[in-house]
This record gives sequence, structure tokens and C-alpha cells, in this order.
Amino acid sequence: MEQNTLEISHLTVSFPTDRGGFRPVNDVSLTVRKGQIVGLVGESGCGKSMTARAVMGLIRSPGKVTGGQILLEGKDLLALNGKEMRSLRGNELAMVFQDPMTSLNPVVPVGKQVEEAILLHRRVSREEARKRTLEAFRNVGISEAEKRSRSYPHELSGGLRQRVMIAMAMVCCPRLLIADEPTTALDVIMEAQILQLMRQMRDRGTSILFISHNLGVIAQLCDYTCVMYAGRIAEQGDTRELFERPVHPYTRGLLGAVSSLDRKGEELETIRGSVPAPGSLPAGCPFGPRCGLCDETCRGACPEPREISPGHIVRCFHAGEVPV
Amino acid sequence: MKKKLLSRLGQSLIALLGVALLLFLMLRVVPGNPAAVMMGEHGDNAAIARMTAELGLDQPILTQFFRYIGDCFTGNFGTSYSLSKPVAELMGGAFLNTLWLALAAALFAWILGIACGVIAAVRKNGILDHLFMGVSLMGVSIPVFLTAMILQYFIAFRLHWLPIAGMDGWKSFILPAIALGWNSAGSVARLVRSTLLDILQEDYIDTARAKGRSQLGVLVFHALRNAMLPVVTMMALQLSGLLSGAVITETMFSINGIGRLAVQAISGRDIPLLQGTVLFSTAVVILGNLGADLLYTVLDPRIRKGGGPQ
Amino acid sequence: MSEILLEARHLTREFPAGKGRMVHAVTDVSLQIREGETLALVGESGCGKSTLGRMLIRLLEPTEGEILFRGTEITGLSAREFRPFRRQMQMIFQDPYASLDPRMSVRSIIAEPLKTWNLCRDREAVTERVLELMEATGVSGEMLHRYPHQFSGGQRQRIGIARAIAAEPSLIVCDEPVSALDVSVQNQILNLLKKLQKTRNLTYLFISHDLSVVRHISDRTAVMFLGKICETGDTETVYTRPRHPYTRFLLNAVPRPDPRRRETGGELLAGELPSPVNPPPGCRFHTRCPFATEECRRTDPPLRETDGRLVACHHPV
Amino acid sequence: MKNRQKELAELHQRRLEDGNGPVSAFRADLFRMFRKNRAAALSVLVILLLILAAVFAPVLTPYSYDDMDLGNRLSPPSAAHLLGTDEGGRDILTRLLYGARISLLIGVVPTVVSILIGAALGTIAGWRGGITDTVIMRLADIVLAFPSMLLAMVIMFTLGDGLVNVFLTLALLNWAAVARVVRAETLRLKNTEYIEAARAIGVSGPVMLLRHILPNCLPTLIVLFTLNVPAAILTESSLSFLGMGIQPPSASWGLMVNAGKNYLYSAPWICAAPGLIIMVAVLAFNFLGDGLRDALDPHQKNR
Repeated sequence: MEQNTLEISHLTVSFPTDRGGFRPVNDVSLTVRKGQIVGLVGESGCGKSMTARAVMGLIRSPGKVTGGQILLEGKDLLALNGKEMRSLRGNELAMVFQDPMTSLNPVVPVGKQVEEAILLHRRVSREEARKRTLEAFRNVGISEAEKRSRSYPHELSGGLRQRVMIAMAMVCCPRLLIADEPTTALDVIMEAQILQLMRQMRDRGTSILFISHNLGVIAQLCDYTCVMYAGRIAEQGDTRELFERPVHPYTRGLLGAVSSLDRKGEELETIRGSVPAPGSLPAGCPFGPRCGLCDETCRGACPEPREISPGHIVRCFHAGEVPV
Repeated sequence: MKKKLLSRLGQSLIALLGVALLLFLMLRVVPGNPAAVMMGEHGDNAAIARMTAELGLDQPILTQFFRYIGDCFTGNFGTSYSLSKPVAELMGGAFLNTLWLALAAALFAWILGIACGVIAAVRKNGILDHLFMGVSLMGVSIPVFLTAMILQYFIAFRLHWLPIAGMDGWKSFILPAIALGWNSAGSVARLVRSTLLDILQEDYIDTARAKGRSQLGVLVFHALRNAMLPVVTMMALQLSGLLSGAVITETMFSINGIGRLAVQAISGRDIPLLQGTVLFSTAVVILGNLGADLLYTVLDPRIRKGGGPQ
Repeated sequence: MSEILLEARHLTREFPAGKGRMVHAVTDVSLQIREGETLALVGESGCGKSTLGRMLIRLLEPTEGEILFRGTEITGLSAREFRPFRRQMQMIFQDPYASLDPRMSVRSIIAEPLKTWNLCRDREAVTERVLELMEATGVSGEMLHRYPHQFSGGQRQRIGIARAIAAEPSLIVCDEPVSALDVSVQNQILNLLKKLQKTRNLTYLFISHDLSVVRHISDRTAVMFLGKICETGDTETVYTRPRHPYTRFLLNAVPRPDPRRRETGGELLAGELPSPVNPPPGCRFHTRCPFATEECRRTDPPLRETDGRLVACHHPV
Repeated sequence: MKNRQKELAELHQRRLEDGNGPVSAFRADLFRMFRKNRAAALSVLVILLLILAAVFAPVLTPYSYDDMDLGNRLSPPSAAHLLGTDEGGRDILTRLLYGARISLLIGVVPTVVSILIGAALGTIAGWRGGITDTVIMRLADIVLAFPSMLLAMVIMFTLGDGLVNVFLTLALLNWAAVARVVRAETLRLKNTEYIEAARAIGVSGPVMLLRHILPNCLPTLIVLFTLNVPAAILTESSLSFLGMGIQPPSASWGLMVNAGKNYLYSAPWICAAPGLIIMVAVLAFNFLGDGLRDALDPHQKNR
């Protein structure tokens, strides 16, 4: 069977605070196969970005990974020391961030910043690095690559800057690209262009872990999707099946809220209550207080992931049931 | 860009003129007849009258002011009453000493300051951080004359490693440079640390680490480059402050710099000398501020190549 | 047809951009807002919709053009003459974390309009009115003396709404009120806005870049591109049969939350947004429009009645 | 939509810590500072001790500050005179306690005056902009162009020395820096959404300044006060050290150092005591100022 690009099992990240601490990522497991785009979706504060940062080893202190395993083509990243991990970052494993306004060094021309990525991993001359940078720019659809590479970040528009970020990430042909809300700060037309670019990269064999809070973007781009809530994956499955037959009450709530926007005039569907603050999770299933199906079992313990059909895994005792 | 430059130059000129006017008012108008002030106790009326005519103090205020401005531009600051030498000449000699002291103090301050600041930021909340920041805060809090006294008492007086005061050779500049420099080092270290800590939170630092940069690589190629902007500005301001004469240090280590000259001018109630030294020092500070702003514009491409996205 | 609450005629606003260059934020915009309706102002960031919104309630003075409120011209009025109109127009802001004064308790935030227009006899009446407003916007009364930093984003937006309706205005400009919120909280706020519009007969100018939210909440929509309105009409008409090329590309680019209907990016607009500092001559969209002709490059098309809405295009699609 | 992740985490953190009593952000920040920053808490203690020493000086020491005991001049610290005696045989500890009154007053009073002037001018310059802004700022440029010591010396020379003139000098010296900081803060506040909201409500200019701008400038002013008091103490002690500050018989720490400097090598404790107490006071205020700035006013990080 083809080697999976990325396998995360039981990943846990915890942050100590003077009130006992909390776990933004709690026992998360997911797999990204070769040439597949996996979506990680959820509302603010659900831990999707933290999961991505854990894979890249970019978790800022005082947070640290306190459990689980992350295999990149069979290699456990958590077991690597600093040097080994650094040789992977930007080379076999790359990341694109959310806000193009602040993700580039403001005092260095963008071309130089991409060359840096090449020179860190490939023993090539500066001239060769320049050539590859311009080629990378063209691959991501940046016109007048020569002029743009000499300009500073503040001289480029948001869309262009995000393309530079993608060029920087792709320049060493990584096995896995992690994209943390790459289109959230962009307008809808620029977003569509970036999503188009992502599809082309997937067709050329790059596996992508795509993080977003926008269900529309996830539906249009991802082959497989994981819905996160309060640090756990509530439900994961093939995107088409997940959108048509969601079984977890939270996924249903989200999809209901988004689709009700298209039904004119009626009151919009909402999910009652609000996301629990990270430190004060309710006992048992974190979605309990906001869930119509919640009963004693839900309040008692946190449901374990159950595979209800091939590839379709859910953490809920009453998966699929409809509130009476 | 050019328009901004011109308006900044205009501001400096206005400031300089304003300083000249303020000084003129304070030294010539407020204390009554400057000649009487200069003569002090032993001046009888005839001598005061002669002095008044000689300095042209009997003309109307405005003509005095314009003649005074004219003189300043032609470098003629009048002759010092107490030292009976042209003020310009006195200042020329004094400035050299101030220059040496300033450069020595600046060098000491900046090397120590930047090193401590960077280490404190990298080892945030570690022992080194608390140690360096404690010493920096001491540097900023200790009165210069106390540092000078401690150095003179222990190193010069007790251990005889260095001369207590005077200006024979480069050795006698070490202690004053340390006394003067420790304060600037303190503020540089604190600024470097807080700027660096802010920058290390920025998103582009994560991008650099995501590219595979090592912690050191991120610090040198990305963090420090951005941190230098505000630090270089502060250093330029400090240098102009040092060049305008360190009154206390020069007095205590009896180095004949601009600062000490000013003190002598005050105790000798020598108005032309005082006016000259203060005007000179202020001009240096204004130039320093101008230089700091220009340096910032040159270093920061966002300002140099202004305008929004093309 | 309800009569016109607010009308703008040839509004223009320019900002200096250094070196004598001017940013043409809003150019020659005319529009009408009718009593009780929700007019949406849609477009990409930098198209001038926020600037236009602020100009309409004179938070920003226009460079040219007039604004009529219920028929009276308000652009020329002095601050004192304009005061009664100020009470009629209020605003809700995008960033829930920045639109509430961190040093004021919820009570004083909501009470400020009441005190400014002295709508209540004494302190008790003010507190009572504030509690009423909090209840109407779904904020629990016990939090009366709490401070903004103790609330979630959604709750803060509700407090901002309570403050806006406290002075009983007729028009509220909502500048991206839900863009900073997650979808479940966003729907709660949209429902609240809808309910308040009915119970307090309010008129909204709803500014947003989120086309699906706009489709749900607005009666009429105006699409803006680079400082000008390129298409305006009933929301359903504009959404189902967009006639301006830009509107079509815009609507087409919205990612639908339905994996079955995936476009393969057929009609995808390429290229970059031109800079508002020197917008292209003639029709501002011609540099990116695949249907641009020589005429488009020369003359700037005015808004013309086409197929039940106004379109500014020589060759409507 | 700006990058919410960082801000959200911080805000959750704060809500976690504050619980949800009706405590204002201002008080919440203060409590958190004292809990977390031991140095700041300690420095408040030191400052209180200094104030108490100054107020209860006559009770704390048997001697009065100017009674001479020529018998044992320049005697090192002993049981009778805990910190020894100076060239006039006066007890150094006593003079330190009385000197504290003057030095602390000199630190506080002109600073309060310069903060009031600076805040008023800074707010007006920031809020009104245009010519008023330019005039005020050029005036500030002129004052800031002078090296602080030289300006102080010239003013003292013009007005003549003495306590009141020292107050005036220090106030004249510091107002410009305060005005510049407050102006920058007002400009920042002017562009926040809650000020735009207040304008939309129809709040008038003066009410805007009093209810929105000044309360939000308060943290900045508190930080400025806490950092300017030590600066004033340092300037005064330097002036007195050069003999241009206050004159005997009133005693300030700086004056004591000046009196003792001729005996530096024979009786170093005469200078050491006042010198060290100056440093302790200045350190205490600086530590407190740093703590307050980090807690109350993150925008003004690298002053």
C-alpha cells in the first residue's frame, strides 16, 4: 500500500498556566495520503493551527507536545533532534501562514527570502538559487518575476505576497505542504486563484494539510476533511460523505448554519452557547452543553473515536441520531 | 521623499533659531544688564558702563539679537570675559576632548549594551537575563557622579590602576568613559532586549524557522536586522548627547571638554562663553536628531521606498 | 415603494498619497437607501465601501457631492445644524475587540448615547433603559458592570449594537459587523440585526466582503470596484443574473459549501487589483475584463437601467 | 480579518486569570502586575519606607539636621552616629532623613507639574492637529534640543538658584518629553474604532477628551510619572553636586554629596550614604515604572 505522507496518532499539546494548564490539541489522529489534500476545519480556538504547528515543530513556549506520534513518510518527527528536524523544514515539509501582511521580513527583498530557502537545503551557487527563485515565482503565477523579486513586501499586494509565500514553500519540492488559513486574509477572487494553485500542486503529487474555518473553501478543495472542536477531532471522513451525511451534532450544526445562509428570509440556524474557554472545558464530551442529544453518558465521559464506515470516524455516543 | 526631507530640515532650522532666541532672552534680557551681572560685586559704575558699550548692550534689543545671530553664523561668538580668549577658540580645543570622551564612552556603551541586550533576550527569564537587566537598570538609575566616585575611589585611589583625573594619554579616558558609558549601555541593553522580544513574536520569524533556519540563523539574519532600526536611532541620539559635553563627568575627571567649559562659564558668570558653549552643544544635539531620523529613513525600506502596493 | 431615507449624489473622496499623488477612494457615487430596507455594499478590500459608508453619515467629509437625508441636504450643514441628523444615523463596527472603550463598563458604554441626547430623566431611568437594551440584544443583565475585556467577541458585538440603537436612530451603517466572528456566532448576530430591523423599523447600510452573508440579509445590493459602483439592484436579481462582468467573476469565485458542485475554475478572473492611486482610464475594470473593447478603454460607462437593475458597462454580459 | 490566533490566546489567558468579577481592566492589570512582578511590589515597599522616613524624620533621630558637634568631625560610622558624621560634625543619618523630604519633593512636585502641562498640550496637539499641533511640537523640539543638564544650568543661572527655581527648572525640562509621548498616544487613540463610535454617537469634543482620550491616556501618564520622578531626582542631585541647585541651609541628598566630595578620599562615607540612597530611590521608581509600563501600557514598550 502506498506509504502515507503524514500519519498523526494521539497527538497532544499542552500549555501550563498557573491555573493548572490546558490542552489546545488533545489526542488528535489523522492521515494524509500521497497527493491528497486533507482539510482541518473548525472555529477559532479549536486547535487546528496548533496541530499544524506541532507537525512543523513551531510550538512556542511554554506550550509543548506532550504525547503522540507524527510520522512523515515513516519518520517520527518528534524523535528527531533539532538539527535533523531543521534539515526537513522547508525541504521535505513546508508551511504557508495566514497573514501575508506580516509573514514576510519587511526589510529584505522577497526574492532574497526565497533564495534563502534554497540555499539552506541545496548546495547551489547564488546565481542558481536566483534562477530557481524566478522559476518558482512563475510557477505560482507571479508576472514580471524579475521586477517583483527585487521589491520589498510592502510594495506587493496581499495576493502577490501569498504567492511569494507559496513559492518559498514549494521551491524545494516538499513531500507535505501545510497551509494554515492561506486564503483567510485574501479577497474572494484572489482566494479562488490560490485554491486553483493548490489543486495544481496536488495534481503534481504534493500532499497538503489545509487548515481553514471556511466550510466553502474546504468543500471546494479538500478530498478528506477533519472537523475539530475544543482540541479534538469531532468527526473526520471523505469530504463528499461528510457534507452529505454528517453524523456528529457539531458538524451538522456547522453545515446547517452555513447552508441556512442560502435560504432567503428564514431565521438562520445557529448553535446555542459559545466555544468553551480553553482552560474551562466541561466534563465529558466538550460539545455536551451545546448539543441537543446530550445525556448522562455524554456528560460522564468523553466519547472515543468510532469508525462508523470506512474512513468515516466520529467521537459521539449518539452519532447519526436526530434530536427528537 | 524629498518633500519629507525638506520639511524635516526646516524643523531642525526652526529648532536651532528657537534655541538661539531662547538663549538670547535668558542670558541677555532676563538678568537685567549682563555687564553688571558679569562684573558682579567689584564692578563700579564706570567699568560697567565701559563694558556695556563694548558689548554693544546699549543698542535696542532687536539689533542686538540680529547682530548676535550674524555673529554666530560667522563663527564669532565674542571673547570670553573670564578667560579673555575668543570663545570659538576655547570651544575648538574643548570639543576635541569631548569628542574623544564621547567616542570612548559610546564604544564602551554600545558593545556592552548590545551584547547584554541580545543575550538577555535570547535567555529570556534566565539568570543571565535577570542579571544583565538588573545591571542595566542600575546603569540607568545610578547618578553619574556616584559611578565616577566609586571608580575613582576604588580603581584609581585604592588600586592605582588608572589615573584619578587629568588628561595625560588615553589611560585617563578609561574611567570617565566607563562612568559616562554605563548609563547609555543600560538604556541600549534595555531597548535591544524589548525590541528583540517583540520581533521574535512576529509572524515572519515563524516563516524563517519554517524554512529550516536554525535559532541562531533566525536571530542574526531576521530578528537582529529588524531590531537594529530603533536601536540605531537611539544610538545616534545618545552620541549627539555625549558630543554635547558630559558636564558631570568632565568636571569630576577634570577633562577640559565643552561640558566643563560651560560649568566654568557659569561659575565665572561669563555670558559670551556660556552662550557659545550651550548654543554649540544644542546645535550638535539638533544635528544628532536630524541624523537619527535620516538614518532611520535610509535603513527602513518601508519609509525609503514609500507608497502602497504597486 | 417606501420613500427614500438617504440619497447620495456624485459623492467623491480622495486622500493624499504623498508626492502629490491622490488615492481615488470613492469617485462619483450616487445611490439611494429606502426606509426599512437593507442595502448591501459589496466589494473587495480597498474598493472604497468603508469610506463611502463613513461619508454617508458624515464621519468623513466628502471631497465633492451632496447627501440628502429625508430630502434635506446635510453636506453643507455646520456641526450645530447637523446635530439632530447625527442622532438619526449610527454605526456598528467590524472589530469587536476595538470598538468598545476598554476603560468603560458596559453600563457607561450603552448609556453614553442616552446621556449625550439626554433621553432619560435620571440615573435610575438610564440604568433601566440600559438593561432593556441589553435584554433586547441578548446580553445578560448581571454583566452590567463588567468591562469589555471580560466578554467574548459575539457578546461585544451585541453591546456595540445595543449602543447603536440606544439613541433610536433610523439608519445604521454596519461596517463588516460579522466578518471577525465564527459562523455560529455570526448567524446569531445576523438574526439579531434582522429582528431589531423589524421591531424598531431600522434601515441598514450593510458593508461586507462576504457575499453569502450579504445574499441572506440584504434586500438590495450595490457592487463596488475601485471606488465606483459597477452594478446595483435587487439582491436576488443581481445574484441570479449578474450583468456586469466583475459581478459575475466575483459571484463565481465564492466557494460554495457543497462538494458536489465543484467548478474547475473555468471562469476565473486572473491578474491583480489595479492600484487606486492611478486607476485605469475609462472603465476602471477594463484592464482585467476579457470583454474590454476600445470604447471601454476610452469612456467611463455611467450606470444605466438594464434588465431590472443599474449596470455601469458598455457591454453588459 | 486580522490574524486572530495570537490575540485570542492572550485574551483567553486574561479571562482565565481574571475570573469575572466586575473588576476594571485597569485594576485587573494592576493586580496581575503585583502578583507576577515581585520587583515592582518590592519597589513600592521601598518607596513607602522612604516617604515614611522623610515624614517621621524628627521622631527617628535624636539629632536635628544642623546641630554641629565639632568634637568628632568626619568620624566613621559608629554606634552614636550610625552613618558617621560629616565635615561639620553633623549626623549623616539625620541629614539623610531630612534630605529625603526635599529630594522626594523635588522628584514629585515638578514631575506632577510637567505631566499636567505635557498631557494638556500633548492631548490638544494630538487631537486638534494642524497649526496648533505644529506650534506645540516645535516648541517641544526647542526644549528637547537642549541637553538636559545644560538647560537646567542655564535656567538656574538666569533665575538664580534656590528651591523654587529648581522646581521651575525641572518642570520646564520635562514637559516637552511628556507632551510628545501623550501626543503620540492621542494620535493612536484618535484612530481607534471606539473613538469613531463616540463621534458617531455625537459626543462633543471636550466630552470626548475627558471621557475617552484622557482615561485611556491614564496608564501612559502613570508610567511617565513613575519614570520621570527618578529622572528629576537625578537631575537635581547633579545640579546640587555642581553647586547650582538648592543652597544650604536646606539639605538635599545631592547637596550632601557635593559637601562630601572634597573629603572623598579621607571620609568616603560622607558621599557614599547620600549617593547610595539616591540610587536606591531611583532604582525603586524605575523598577515600579517598568512593571507598570509592561502591565498597563504595552504600546509604549521601548521608551
